[in-house]
Amino acid sequence: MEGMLIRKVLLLLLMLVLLSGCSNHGIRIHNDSADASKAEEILKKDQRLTSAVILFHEKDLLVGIDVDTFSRFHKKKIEKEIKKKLEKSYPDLTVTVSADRKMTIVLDKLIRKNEKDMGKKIDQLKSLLKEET
Amino acid sequence: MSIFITAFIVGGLICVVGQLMFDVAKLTPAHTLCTLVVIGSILDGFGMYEPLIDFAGAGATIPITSFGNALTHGAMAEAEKHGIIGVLTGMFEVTSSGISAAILFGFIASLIFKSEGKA
Amino acid sequence: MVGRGLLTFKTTPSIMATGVTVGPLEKKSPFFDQFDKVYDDERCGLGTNEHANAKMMDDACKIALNKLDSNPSKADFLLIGDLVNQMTPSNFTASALGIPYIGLFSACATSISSLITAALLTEVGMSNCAIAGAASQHMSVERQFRNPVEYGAQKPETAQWTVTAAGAAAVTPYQQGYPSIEKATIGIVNDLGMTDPLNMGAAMAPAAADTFVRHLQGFQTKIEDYDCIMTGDLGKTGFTLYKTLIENKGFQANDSFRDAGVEFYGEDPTFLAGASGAGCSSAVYFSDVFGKMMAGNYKRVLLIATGALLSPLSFQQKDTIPCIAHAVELSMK
Amino acid sequence: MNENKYAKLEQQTSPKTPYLRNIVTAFITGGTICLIGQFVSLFYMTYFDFTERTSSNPTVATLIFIAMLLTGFGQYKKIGQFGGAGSAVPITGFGNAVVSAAIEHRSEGYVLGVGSNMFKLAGSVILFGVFSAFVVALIKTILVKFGVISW
Repeated sequence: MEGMLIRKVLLLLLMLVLLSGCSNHGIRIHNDSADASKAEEILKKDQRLTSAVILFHEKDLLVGIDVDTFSRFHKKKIEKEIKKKLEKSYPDLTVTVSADRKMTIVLDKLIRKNEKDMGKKIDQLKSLLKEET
Repeated sequence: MSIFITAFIVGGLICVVGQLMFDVAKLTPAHTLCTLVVIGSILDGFGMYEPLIDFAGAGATIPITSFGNALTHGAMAEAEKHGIIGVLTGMFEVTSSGISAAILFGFIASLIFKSEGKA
Repeated sequence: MVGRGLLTFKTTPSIMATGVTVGPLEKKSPFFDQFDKVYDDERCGLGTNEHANAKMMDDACKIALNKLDSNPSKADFLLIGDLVNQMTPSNFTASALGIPYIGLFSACATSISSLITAALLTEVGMSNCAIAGAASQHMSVERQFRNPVEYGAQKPETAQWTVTAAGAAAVTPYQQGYPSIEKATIGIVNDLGMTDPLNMGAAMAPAAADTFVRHLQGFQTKIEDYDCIMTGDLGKTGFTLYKTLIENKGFQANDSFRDAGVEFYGEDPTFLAGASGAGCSSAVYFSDVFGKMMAGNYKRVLLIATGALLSPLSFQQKDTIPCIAHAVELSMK
Repeated sequence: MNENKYAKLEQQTSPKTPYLRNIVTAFITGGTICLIGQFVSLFYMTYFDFTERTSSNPTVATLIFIAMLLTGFGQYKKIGQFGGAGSAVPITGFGNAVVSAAIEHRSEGYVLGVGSNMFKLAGSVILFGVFSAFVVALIKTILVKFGVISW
């Protein structure tokens, strides 16, 4: 009976691993104020990222990143590194980088809907990210 | 979506540690849970619990170890701002949603449910 | 007197009637059709578990008396006990019945200790009808000795399930055609350092073996003299240990060995090592064993009930579990 | 027969703890509860204003709510018997401890029964959680003060 149970667990784990293979890669960009090519390059160079969303809006540059499984341990460090690089390339813009899922969810939504009150939504998102548990 | 797998595995492994405390160390459930809470608290002292949450999501926030982590984290955040007094004020400031939810739902349950001795 | 704690009853008092009441879960028991009354509700339709415990005992006593065409006002003594705080359920039963009462506590061995006390009162001619019995109610015992009923703690395979049952027997002076109490052995408290309240069988087995050996050696009887040697609620683990212990003393266990705890719920693995509780032994002794004696299947039986004398306080203070076992020998003449 | 001899005999006779089976069931049960937690947390992130960081609070509350229902309907003890630590270690086990004690002691009234017994089982977890948090934060603050480590 024990053997059966263990085999079932292994099968379950295998399925989970296989399922995990199907995640969307690539970089989505929304641009209405500045040149995005530099940002894209910085993000593409980083091997630890699996996907990213870039959004330029007026004086804001928002970047949502998705890091690969084991890099998640250093999520905070990666955020900081990318933020520094982006700030160097875009000195006039306020840069916000986050690996939080909420960031990508909201940015994707904003890009899709292309809403008018984007500025307000962005401010709200920024304050959300500052909250601690 | 690898976060689901890491949540499953890390959460499962923390429970396996608990099971080993039950079976091998012969601890009672209460002793086991207290030990795990203290472990969570110490891990946060070394700054190791937050990365684990980043890695495993709910796999690290759902086990009881995260309770120790949350309390320690709150206390340390205050201490960082206000020094030694902050440890105390931080202790009183942090509340765990787990405790409040348990109190509230526990009371509601006592209003609506009766215990049944069914096997 | 044959030896210390060994009693011989010259007048051989009889058990003329019994009453057994059980809770809803006990419908799973193979003895089910021999129980007198089954409640559909674990709390017998009352507000608290403890009231249910008292109600079951009350009904069991009344059923036993009814079978004698008698009623509580004609009974001389009430000798009962249970496991809840200071035996309050039994005290409430006694208050409702209005029979002169002595509360007895030998944990799960109360079924036999009460029977011995009743037989003694009858032997000296002071009683014409004494009610002996014991009860336990699953939820009231669980919450007191272990955890709240709904708490999801994993129980090991050695754990036992406290039954919801009450058994009562009416003891009268000797009557032809009824099982009579011939001999008894008062137990000595045994403590071999067991501390696990989830393995009570192991704690109680030495007490059972000790009383068994004392009874057989003291009265110079053999295993073959008995049609049935039944222990109370050792459960699967305890029963095996008990048989090993008596084998070490030179006794060979055979088919006549039974254990009420092992048999109470049949083979259902949900109940782990089997049943326990003061109601377990009294329910089986006063239904199955009594019935088999009346039907002539058993001529002579030895009943050994074991009790783990612990309290929630004592095991939290890391004390060991002292245990006792009382034995009574019944025969049909 | 002395105590040591009997302890040995008891260990030989009592059924062995099925270590491997218990570990596997604890892993599955605990993992599944955390997996459900991850789904709940994603739900809060997607449809409400919660980030990964802050979504753990409503997730914990939701899971305790589910634990309350399972406890009330008499199902949690079955999960507990199967999963062992797998159902005790997650926050749902904490919820189960509180809820089961609250339901159990209702017969003694809401103040003396439910109120005073609610944390009969879970209280020690709070005590040691708070105390260890205090000690750890204190040690770290002192070490930082003396410049041994930094925040």
